[in-house]
Amino acid sequence: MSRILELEGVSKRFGGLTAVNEVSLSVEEGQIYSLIGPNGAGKTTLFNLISAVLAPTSGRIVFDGRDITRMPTHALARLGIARTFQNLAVFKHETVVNNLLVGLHTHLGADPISAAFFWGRARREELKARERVEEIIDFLEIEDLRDHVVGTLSYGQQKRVELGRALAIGPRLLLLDEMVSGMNQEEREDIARFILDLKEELGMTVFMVEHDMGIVMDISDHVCVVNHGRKIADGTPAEVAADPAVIEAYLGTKQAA
Amino acid sequence: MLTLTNLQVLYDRSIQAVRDVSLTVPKGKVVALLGSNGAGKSTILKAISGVLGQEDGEVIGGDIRFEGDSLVHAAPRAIIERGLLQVPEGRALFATLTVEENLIMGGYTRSPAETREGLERVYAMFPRVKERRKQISGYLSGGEQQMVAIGRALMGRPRLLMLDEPSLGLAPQIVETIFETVLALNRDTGLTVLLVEQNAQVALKAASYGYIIENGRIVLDGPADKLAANDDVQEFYLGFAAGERKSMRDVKHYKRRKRWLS
Amino acid sequence: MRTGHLKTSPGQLVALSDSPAVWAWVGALAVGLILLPYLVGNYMLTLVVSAMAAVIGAVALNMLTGQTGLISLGQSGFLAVGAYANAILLSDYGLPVWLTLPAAGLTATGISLIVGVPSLRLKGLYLAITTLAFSFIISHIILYSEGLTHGPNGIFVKGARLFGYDVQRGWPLYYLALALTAGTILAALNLTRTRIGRAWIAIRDHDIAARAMGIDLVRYKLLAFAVSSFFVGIAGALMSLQLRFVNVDVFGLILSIEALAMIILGGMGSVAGAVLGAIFLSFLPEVLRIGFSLVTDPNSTFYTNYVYEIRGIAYGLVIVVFLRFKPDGLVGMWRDAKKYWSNWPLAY
Amino acid sequence: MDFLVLLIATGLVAGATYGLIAIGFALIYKATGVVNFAQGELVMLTAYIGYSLAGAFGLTFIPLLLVAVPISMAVGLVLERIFIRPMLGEPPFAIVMVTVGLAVILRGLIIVVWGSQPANFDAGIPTTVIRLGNVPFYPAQLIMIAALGLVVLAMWAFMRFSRYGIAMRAVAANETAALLTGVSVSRIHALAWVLSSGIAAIAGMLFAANFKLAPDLWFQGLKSFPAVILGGMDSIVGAAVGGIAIGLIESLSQGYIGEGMREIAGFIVIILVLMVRPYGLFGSRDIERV
Amino acid sequence: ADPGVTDTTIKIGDVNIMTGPAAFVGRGFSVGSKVAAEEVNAAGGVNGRKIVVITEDDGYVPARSFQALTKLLEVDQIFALNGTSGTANVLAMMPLITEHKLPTVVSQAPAPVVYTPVRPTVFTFGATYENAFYAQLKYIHEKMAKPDAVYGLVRQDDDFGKDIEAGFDRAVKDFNLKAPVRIRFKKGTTNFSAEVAQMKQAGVTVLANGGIFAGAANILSEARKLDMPLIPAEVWSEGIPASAALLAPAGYDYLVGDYVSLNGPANEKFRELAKKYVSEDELKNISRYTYASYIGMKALIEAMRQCGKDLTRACTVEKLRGLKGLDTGGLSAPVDFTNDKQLSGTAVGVYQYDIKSATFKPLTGFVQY
Ligand SMILES: Nc1ncnc2c1ncn2[C@@H]1O[C@H](COP(=O)(O)OP(=O)(O)OP(=O)(O)O)[C@@H](O)[C@H]1O
Ligand SMILES: Nc1ncnc2c1ncn2[C@@H]1O[C@H](COP(=O)(O)OP(=O)(O)OP(=O)(O)O)[C@@H](O)[C@H]1O
Ligand SMILES: CC(C)C[C@H](N)C(=O)O
Ligand SMILES: [Mg+2]
Ligand SMILES: [Mg+2]
Repeated sequence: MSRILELEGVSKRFGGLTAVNEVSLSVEEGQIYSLIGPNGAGKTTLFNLISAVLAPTSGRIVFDGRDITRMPTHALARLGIARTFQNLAVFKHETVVNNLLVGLHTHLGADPISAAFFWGRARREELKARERVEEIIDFLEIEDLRDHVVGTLSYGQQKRVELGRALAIGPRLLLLDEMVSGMNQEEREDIARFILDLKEELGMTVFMVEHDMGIVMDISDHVCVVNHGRKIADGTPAEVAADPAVIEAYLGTKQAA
Repeated sequence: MLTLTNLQVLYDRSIQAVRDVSLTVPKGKVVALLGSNGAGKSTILKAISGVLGQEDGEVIGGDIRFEGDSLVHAAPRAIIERGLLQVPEGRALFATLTVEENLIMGGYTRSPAETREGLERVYAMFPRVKERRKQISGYLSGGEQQMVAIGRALMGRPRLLMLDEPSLGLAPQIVETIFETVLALNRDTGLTVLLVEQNAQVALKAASYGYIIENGRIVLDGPADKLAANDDVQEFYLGFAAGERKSMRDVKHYKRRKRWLS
Repeated sequence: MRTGHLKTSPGQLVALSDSPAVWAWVGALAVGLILLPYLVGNYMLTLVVSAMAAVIGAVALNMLTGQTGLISLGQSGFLAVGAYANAILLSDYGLPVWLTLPAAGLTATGISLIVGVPSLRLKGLYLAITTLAFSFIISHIILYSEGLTHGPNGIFVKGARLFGYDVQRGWPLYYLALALTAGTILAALNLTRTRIGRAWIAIRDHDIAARAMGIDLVRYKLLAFAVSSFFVGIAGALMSLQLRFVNVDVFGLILSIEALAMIILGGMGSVAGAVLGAIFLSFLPEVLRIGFSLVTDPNSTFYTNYVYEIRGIAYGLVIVVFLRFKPDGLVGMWRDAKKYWSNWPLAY
Repeated sequence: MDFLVLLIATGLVAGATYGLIAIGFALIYKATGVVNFAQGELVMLTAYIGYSLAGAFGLTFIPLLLVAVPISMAVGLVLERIFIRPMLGEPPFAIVMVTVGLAVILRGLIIVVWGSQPANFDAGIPTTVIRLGNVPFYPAQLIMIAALGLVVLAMWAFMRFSRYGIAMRAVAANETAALLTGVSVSRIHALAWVLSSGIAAIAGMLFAANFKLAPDLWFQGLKSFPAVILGGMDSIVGAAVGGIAIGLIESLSQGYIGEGMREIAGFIVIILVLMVRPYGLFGSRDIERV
Repeated sequence: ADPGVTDTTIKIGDVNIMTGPAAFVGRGFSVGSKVAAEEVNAAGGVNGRKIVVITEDDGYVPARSFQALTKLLEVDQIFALNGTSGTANVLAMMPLITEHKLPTVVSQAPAPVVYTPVRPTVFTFGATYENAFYAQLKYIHEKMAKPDAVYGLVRQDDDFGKDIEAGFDRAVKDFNLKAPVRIRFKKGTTNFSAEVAQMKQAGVTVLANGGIFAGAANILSEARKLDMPLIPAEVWSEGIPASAALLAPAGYDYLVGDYVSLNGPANEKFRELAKKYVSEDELKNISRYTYASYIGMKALIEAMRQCGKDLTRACTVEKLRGLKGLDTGGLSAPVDFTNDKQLSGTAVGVYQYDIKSATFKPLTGFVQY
């Protein structure tokens, strides 16, 4: 196994607040890697740094041996980094199908002129894209929502669409920010199974932020814990769950994992 | 205290999100409303608060009665003044306002003294929020925002509090705090609660009665402990198979959704 | 319940419409449009050509504002650029019209790349006002570059011939306009169903998510400006062909506002909406004129003193009342009708 | 007398006009998140109303204000009721378009009622020239500057000390959430329109006193756009500062560059400023957080 | 017969500014056409045919002028056109006029761009702004100004302003005037304080004021504030009563040059005539623009009359071309299109506004400059 993602001393400051403080970590290819920590610990910010939505104040981010610290966000999709967002970032006024098609953006390449005529390449690749989207729709069991405008879907339905859109990118590294929040147990189990499949069948690396300890402890290969922007623990689920610092900062004593 | 009878809600004059829902929230009780994504839970809460119009939705049938009066045509302000408050799904903070301003807005219908007092209470409940009170709320982390949203509703001194997935995005400890607080309020001040939750475990523990909704219809209801003992509920909402919790790693097949209907 | 047509091949998934009824109507419309010069008088034809220029402009603005979410109040500036480019190349340089038309589009495109730069940083109204500022600056430059644009004197546009026909009047102009309009609408529809159109919409709905999907904001925003202004430039050129005279006064701010009104009344973001909105607003004054002439006596004092102004007021009122009942625009009306029929006879 | 001082003095006067009109824009924007394209028309309408009142009762300035401002506020309320309130909860651009329609209606209406001929309207202010040091002013010009100062102060205090200040911003930030905290959104909208109309009346009458009353007065609304944008759409103080800045820039660029630069300079400056500060000098930026 | 002519009627088109802030100009103009038409109709019409005037509004927008004229030509089938809105508007209509060989009299915007090059069917009545300003400056230079007077110009940055500047330049050159400042402003400017400050700075004592209506008034108002001793020469738009009321508070006895009479027995007579045909409301609209269009219509009527029963556009144009010595009852110099520019009425009278009596006093008769 090789390291697919490495963070070296990454920090992010917002004015007086250091949301991410000298975090170093490394994710192995094909791992399910979980990041946990109290609210406001800096998890989402870390995701934002990795996906270049924000620029780190200091530190280095390496993806697959390549320094991506200063790369523009849109270049990362091409490298195979996809993510979902904690607070829903769907394209509200578009249908489910079109949302998923946007995910395929990097796989398409028609120029404006052939697109305007919808000839040749443009037509061919659109056809292919549509078929791919149908596969994803099947996969996520959202056939009946296919032509719904995403903004009118319920919270949980929108989360699925987001996941589908990230998958459409065909990523090597999938960043999931609180994917299962807002889902019931049955749906969580679906997602868990689904993540395992991604890993087992496609060899995808999944890096997830979660507050649902059930899923974290059950399926992660590795868990990293942050608090106040600092990494406080790192290890297998069992190790982390037993770490007194983690229990103190996050899990609480009552948490029966 | 709150009774819904045969409620029907239509969005955009074409999508029927709530088909036929009747439920009762007795005074001083905690009632849970469970159901999968898109079942219509949030829609019901919006209908009660009278804000469906914002999304082109309307109540096309049935009735909502609060202490005997119909709320179907009441203005949101009137509903809120009667003490029916809601923590909406997805936080819905005033993103451009600071945390404290958000909380102050929560006390809009209250006197300045009550607002001051409310602030103290909320800050006591969520130290994290107090730390961040001068911050523009839109920049808070998801969980921090959720705390503010709950705090904001409490500022309005609810008599009936409707929580739409309060645990969403919160760390386990905070979830505990919130439920403890709500239950304490329920105990001490007789606060009535209508709770929409995905975290069925916590919800059914807190509630005395529960409803399960699928596809806009109530498919199962009963006292919380009875519900928790129901096999289907155990399997699909609590994650127990045949009485004991199984690891998600062992879930082999994910296309096995059980529907009570259709 | 009818939820759509059974799709048996992937080709149907990407088709513009899968309904035979739609195609039948489009066919009928096409026939009607082709026969139009035989059916109506010259005045009607003039109005239709003006409306077509408006349609092109609105469809183009819709790409920028409706789809990409970049609000522009600079439409009149780009129209002026297109019209002037066409006029200068045609009248002063004697180039053939099949060259000057695309050249007009490209000139507008070129300028749009400068105007588009602020869009990389600005949002919403701030951008709208910046584009407004550019349109003022453009008209200032036109007025002061006498050597090129003849300054305040304006330019008479003449000598546009295609296949031996004078395409500045009558049916040749009409067919030219028809071809340009149909081409623009098709191009807009096609762009919408490819990654370019989707990228624009993604930027509008959520630019951070769009970036995360691999969409280069700089490129696609500028592309939106470029493509949109290309067509706006063509619309300006068409206006100049029809009017046969250009001058800065022709391209007042009102055109920018009307263009926005068209896409909003039609239904933001929808190509069909832009088309319907443009047609609606282009013919509204004429409808009001006829309406008022039926109910008032043209020799009365009321008429000479008030009727014109009241017609203007009525124009405003129609817009307001329309939005009051159809805030989603004409396209919303269309959608409702469709919904109604597809659900019929069930209520929902 | 110093040319520069003169330019600055006249720039201040022009700027105060822009500032006052811009505050009207900013108020409505702040509370409703919608630019009111009929703001210029509102200024014009209220100026004409003042004109008729002054003509009918022969009022001097202060009594005129006391009568015209409340009446204008009432007019603002009526307009809001008829045109804006029915649009509650609709998409913002539809509402913006309604204000465009309203603008068209008001423009026509004013000509139907008052005719299209320009008129003199001194708003009951004497026209004797006053000298401050070496610089001559008309009283109406000095009042214009003073009015800007007072209005900014009053609005600032209102926003700061009344709960409506926060409520306005809350409504603009999230209408549904505002409803859920018990705010009557329509009342807040109405309040914004009422205040804005009152300010429009002051701006309109003073403008007319300085620059005549004509049915093209609405154009001043458009001309004040750069001021609002420069200041930041949602900032009252910003609108005032933006107005003054634009007034000075225009005056100085015309004085020293000429060539019709007056009308262009303001626009060039806002393009430059926005490139550095995309939300104007005092505007709050959009929250972008994922 | 040509379009627009029946056994009993002749349709004459009028495209005018009937809406928006400049509507009062168009309204004044429309009254003139109407009075002339009613006058001849009352006397039995033009060879037995009654004149019908059809007015279309263009709101002062050139693209709409084009559409309005198309409508008049295609739907109403007008025979001739009297009433052509502003300069840009005539130009926008010009291709249609030429194409339809439409007899047209332009009396509202008699700019050089209208008659250069000469369009065969277009006849222009009126002096240029160039002449109007030249006339005033000449008068000021010769009769009013001190020898050390300093001349300044403020003008719009379009064709209208250019025209004024031409007159200014010609006067400066001919009389060797001291003229240190020329300032351009944009259409729609209301605040002229910086411009006037520049004038003051340059010590201007004679101002060629290219502002119109409120603009002209605001310029003088600023001048008054700065205590400038000025002799203002104004655009003829300042010769209408409404403008005079605007300019009066500044206290300058300003001049205007115009090709129609502003005050005198001819104007009284016209008013009496108008009373017979138009309403009280419309009487209020009477201004110099009314006289201009009245004269334009008179010329058209005379030409059509000369054609006799067999009325065609070609004949009307022919007769207009030969029109000579048509008396306007003192409202202007006699009409005479027998020149290769097909241009008449270029003689300018200079008037001075007397604030006390609120009247325009003629300083010169109609003189060719
Ligand atoms: N753009 C920003 N500007 C200012 N502060 C920010 C910004 N983004 C995040 N923060 C602050 O940084 C801290 C970390 O936020 P972050 O969203 O990373 O937390 P998190 O670990 O994802 O929390 P949660 O579990 O609640 O989602 C928070 O206190 C937040 O208020
Ligand atoms: N604004 C809207 N317009 C149209 N349809 C809507 C709208 N909001 C919700 N719906 C539809 O109504 C149904 C119920 O939605 P609702 O939000 O009430 O679900 P929910 O039970 O709260 O789900 P979740 O657990 O995912 O939040 C869904 O199918 C959704 O697509
Ligand atoms: C009607 C007038 C205002 C005409 C003006 N002189 C113009 O040339 O446009
Ligand atoms: Mg987070
Ligand atoms: Mg929900």
